[in-house]
Amino acid sequence: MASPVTCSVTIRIQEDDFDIAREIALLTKSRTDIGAVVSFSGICRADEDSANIAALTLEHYPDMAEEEIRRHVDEAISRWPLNGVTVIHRVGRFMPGDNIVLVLTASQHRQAAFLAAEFLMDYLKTSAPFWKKEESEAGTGWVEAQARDDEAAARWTRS
Amino acid sequence: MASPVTCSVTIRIQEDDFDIAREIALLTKSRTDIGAVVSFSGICRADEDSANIAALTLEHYPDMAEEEIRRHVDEAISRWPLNGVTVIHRVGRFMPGDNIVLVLTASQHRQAAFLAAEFLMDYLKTSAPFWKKEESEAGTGWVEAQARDDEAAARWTRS
Amino acid sequence: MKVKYFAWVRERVGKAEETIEPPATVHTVAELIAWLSSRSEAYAYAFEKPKVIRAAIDRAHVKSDATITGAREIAFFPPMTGG
Amino acid sequence: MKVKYFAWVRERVGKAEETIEPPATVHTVAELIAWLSSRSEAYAYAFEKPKVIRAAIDRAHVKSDATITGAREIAFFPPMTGG
Repeated sequence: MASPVTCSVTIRIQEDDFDIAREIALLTKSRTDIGAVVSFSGICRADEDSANIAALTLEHYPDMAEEEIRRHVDEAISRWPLNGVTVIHRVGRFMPGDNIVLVLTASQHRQAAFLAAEFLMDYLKTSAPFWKKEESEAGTGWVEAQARDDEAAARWTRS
Repeated sequence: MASPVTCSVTIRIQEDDFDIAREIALLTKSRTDIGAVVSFSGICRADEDSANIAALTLEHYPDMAEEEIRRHVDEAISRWPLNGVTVIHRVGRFMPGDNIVLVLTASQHRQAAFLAAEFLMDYLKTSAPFWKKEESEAGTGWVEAQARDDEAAARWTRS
Repeated sequence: MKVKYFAWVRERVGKAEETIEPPATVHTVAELIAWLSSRSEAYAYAFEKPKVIRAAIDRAHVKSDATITGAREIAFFPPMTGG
Repeated sequence: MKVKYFAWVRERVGKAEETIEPPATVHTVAELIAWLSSRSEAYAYAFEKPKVIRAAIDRAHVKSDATITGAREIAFFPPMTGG
């Protein structure tokens, strides 16, 4: 009988930048059952809908944000055989090129790692209580939710 | 009019290990048009089909391997709006826990980065001329191609 | 009960949180939004498009017909744009 | 023309590459496999299941009915298992 997969989970909301190599090392260190690690990093872009972004401010609902991410990480673990999941979401004020979010998934096989990372990103976009405010040439304003993000999240709904 | 996406491409076949953070930094350095970076790292596992793997040797067809990877990178660039692609495939003898392959994709949006990384991994598995030989308790033997990898690659076929 | 506001809901209401005591006739999230909107122009502006407003009770997403009975903390905010 | 062998095809043939001059009657990859198989037990063993064998001409994958006319380098190998 195969031994059950143990999945290590790290969830952090922080102002500081993250170090992808360090986070991958923490996830895979002294384990030899991981065959695939997928990382997604979301970065502040200078151009959003053709406006020139000078800075981006991320606001969040502290206690709920962590609980909401944890619920989705638990859901991902129940759907795919994962060895490890790390989600780090930064808050504060960012310049173009700055890291905003990191999702790491580790599994025996690549499909599970890819699917879980996409699932977590789709839900972070639409369901985790974070809000972006942009400062651009056109002024300062809150980013509007995108229909395409709701559509991306909807594909994971189980009937 | 939006300026055309310029995509930087790095393809390397090497014995040495790779440094994911360094490769991501090379891909994103002094650019502010990248919103999403996906990395996939494939790692040598200790357990494959319940045999205990002691080591894995990767053999390849040197000139063709690089050309074949480049063809698939070009195909990915033609399908998705990518800002950068890095593929590093190691060859030689590996122990469980060692890195084997790295695919990095960068794009404005996450869907393109995820899809391109999955596409490239599926094709590396089934089409790039690399062969794995396993040393395990059960002896030494060449890894057999998996039907599930062919199925994964087939989903990208355009009719 | 404690109420929290985020993003442009917070900016329009003019505060991040407050403690309120709605009348006993207010049972649901939608009714609470209507009651808050009646308090001042700032609230009316924040909740002018109630269908856009998302709500959470005790840190879990709820729909507008959810009951607020027993809630300790209710939060109002626009659709999320993290990640 | 130069022929290269990889993985267990190489091990069974007993060499990584060689230069061959097949007769003019050998036109396709499948015919080349048949001709090689007739040379010795080692080749026959390497190509005993010709449907499993993959081939490349001048570093591009080809099917077994591909013509070998003009080929400089032909490679034979099992299904790939990289990545």
